[in-house]
Amino acid sequence: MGKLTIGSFSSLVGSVSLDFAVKLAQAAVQKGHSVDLWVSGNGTMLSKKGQRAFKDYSYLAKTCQELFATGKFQMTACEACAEARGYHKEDTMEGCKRFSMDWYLASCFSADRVLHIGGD
Amino acid sequence: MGKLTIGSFSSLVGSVSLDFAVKLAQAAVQKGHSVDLWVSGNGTMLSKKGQRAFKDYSYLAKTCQELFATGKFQMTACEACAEARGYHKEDTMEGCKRFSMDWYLASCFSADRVLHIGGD
Amino acid sequence: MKLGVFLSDFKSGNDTLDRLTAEKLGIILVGNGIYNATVKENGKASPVLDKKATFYALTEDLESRGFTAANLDSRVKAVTYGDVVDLIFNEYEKLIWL
Amino acid sequence: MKLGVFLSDFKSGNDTLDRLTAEKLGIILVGNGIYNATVKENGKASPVLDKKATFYALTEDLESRGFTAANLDSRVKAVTYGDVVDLIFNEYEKLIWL
Amino acid sequence: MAIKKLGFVVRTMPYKIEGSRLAMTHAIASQTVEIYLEDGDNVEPTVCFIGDGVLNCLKSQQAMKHYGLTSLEQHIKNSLLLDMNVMYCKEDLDKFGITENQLIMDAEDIGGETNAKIVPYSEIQKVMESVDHLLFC
Amino acid sequence: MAIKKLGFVVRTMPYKIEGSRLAMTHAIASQTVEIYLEDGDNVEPTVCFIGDGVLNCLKSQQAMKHYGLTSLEQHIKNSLLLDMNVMYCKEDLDKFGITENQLIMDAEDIGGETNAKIVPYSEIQKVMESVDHLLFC
Repeated sequence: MGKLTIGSFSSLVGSVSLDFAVKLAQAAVQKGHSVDLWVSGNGTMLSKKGQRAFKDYSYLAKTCQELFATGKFQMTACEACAEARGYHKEDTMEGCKRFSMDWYLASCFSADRVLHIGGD
Repeated sequence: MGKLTIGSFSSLVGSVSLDFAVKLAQAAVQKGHSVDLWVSGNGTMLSKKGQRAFKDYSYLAKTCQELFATGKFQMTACEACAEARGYHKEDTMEGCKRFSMDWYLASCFSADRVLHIGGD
Repeated sequence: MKLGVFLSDFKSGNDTLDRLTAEKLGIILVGNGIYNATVKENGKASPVLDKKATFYALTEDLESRGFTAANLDSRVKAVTYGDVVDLIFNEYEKLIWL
Repeated sequence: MKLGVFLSDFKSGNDTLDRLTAEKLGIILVGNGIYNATVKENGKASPVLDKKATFYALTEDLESRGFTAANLDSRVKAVTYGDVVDLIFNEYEKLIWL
Repeated sequence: MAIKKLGFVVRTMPYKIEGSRLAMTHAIASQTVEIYLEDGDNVEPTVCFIGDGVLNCLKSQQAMKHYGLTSLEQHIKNSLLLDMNVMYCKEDLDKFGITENQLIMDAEDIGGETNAKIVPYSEIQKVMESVDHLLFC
Repeated sequence: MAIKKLGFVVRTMPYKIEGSRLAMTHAIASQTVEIYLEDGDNVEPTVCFIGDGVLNCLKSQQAMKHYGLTSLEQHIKNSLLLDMNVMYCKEDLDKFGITENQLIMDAEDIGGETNAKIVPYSEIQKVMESVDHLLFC
């Protein structure tokens, strides 16, 4: 079993790239791997607590909660990116961490595979 | 003097399109025009209160506040888009309104010019 | 119609632009659109500039990207945000953002 | 190197892809990348498929966009998210997202 | 009393960015705009799909099944149910080899009576000339 | 004791999306990654600019003046100040007709001693082969 680190800079809704990251994480965890998900840039929106489920928008919070419960999944949001967008520590989804960008590099250090989703 | 309605679907930071919308609004107000700015989709991030100013991210909140003070500028965020992203009414920047998408169409109705920034 | 087109990208959006026709057409290069007026690929200027239109480029976006009005293709005129406001209200009736 | 490339777009990203070389190359079409395997422009399949590589397309993204595995170009194999996990860990060492 | 015509022109592919989705939801919002307007005033939206945007118009989109997301197909059907004017550019469909039977042409399954129209680009150009404001997405 | 090499490859234009900016800030964050690692372990980033990405590397970017935004120029200089390995693809510069005097080649004005390198694509291919992980932006 390996460790996959996924880094995403994409926006929460609208860009299905972030849906891809979460669904891939889910599939990897189901197969027994462990996954670190780093959300940076507009991707930090995924870490915002209190997102309402609408059928017209991606709603990934529930899947993230299920993944946290497995103990095989970590999600960390870029602290500066979140603050710039007006999300403070108390706005962070339960189970999600906040660190500076070096956390992502450390996660890459120990990862067997890194999938970096750089685009918007 | 005319009325310009600008609609933006773009993300807060990263996409300079939203910076463009705010700077254009500023220039129009300085020339005596009135401006309605509709932020929808990821653009609703502009309406979030408590954004911190970093040199590495667009910081448009201050300009928006100055524009509100002129009485010639309205900014309205899409209510559903904001809720989906976990911004609730109390998270909205002072001076900014929240309505459903029909508000934008009504603003277009009475506008002399409409600039709709549709891309990401 | 009198149509003002904001071109905010380089390389993309050209297929839409190609087909647009208007009695009076203005193309305002903003954001990464300014590369259409400042950079040549393999020695060739952007095909966008072959369109029958009046061309403008936003000075603020030129300078943010390391260019000045002196780098502009001769068919393109540098404008400020204030000038763009006047173009919007005085020269064009409908606006498109690409 | 053994390189797995996720192509998430249609028409863009091809210039980068063109130049990539690897002893073992896999191209996994995801998101709007699936149009490379399902749509022909002017009767011609996407030039992406001419690349010397093994091609996959994500079933979930195919179906979300109105296609099924039956619509795939014969060079492309439909895969699920679970299959993609196996490709990542068993077939390729480095990954790129375009 | 005035009617203002709004031309939504969708040129982007579905799902990757929100452009086409927001075009549809904003166009559909015209149903309730009267609360902001004087009696007799209204807006009239037309939605045209051109270029890569025609890829939004394919049938059998299963975005709800896979991503829990309303498909663009559902949005187009909803707009037809509301008798909105929906046009697909023929030249662009031809370019992609997309035929009418692959396209969302009606909303009969949800009780709609209006059909989408496949029109040459010249018709879309006429729409662009006739509307008061253009909203490219 | 191990060093893991990370290859950041920037292929997108500056400003419109955050890709190139986040590539630089993440690469620069390697300076502080040791707090998370065992003694002697570290990461070593290389940043390569290819395709449209070379447009990030032009001198005299005035994004701070006009938009209050740190320019990509400043980010590249900061990375040179930290002796990071920064490479520009020669073929792509040639394609755009960009010459060395238009490019950010050093960070002397802020005390840097390392220069950016203009290299053929084949050198960048070698970087891609030698690193442990690739991060395309």
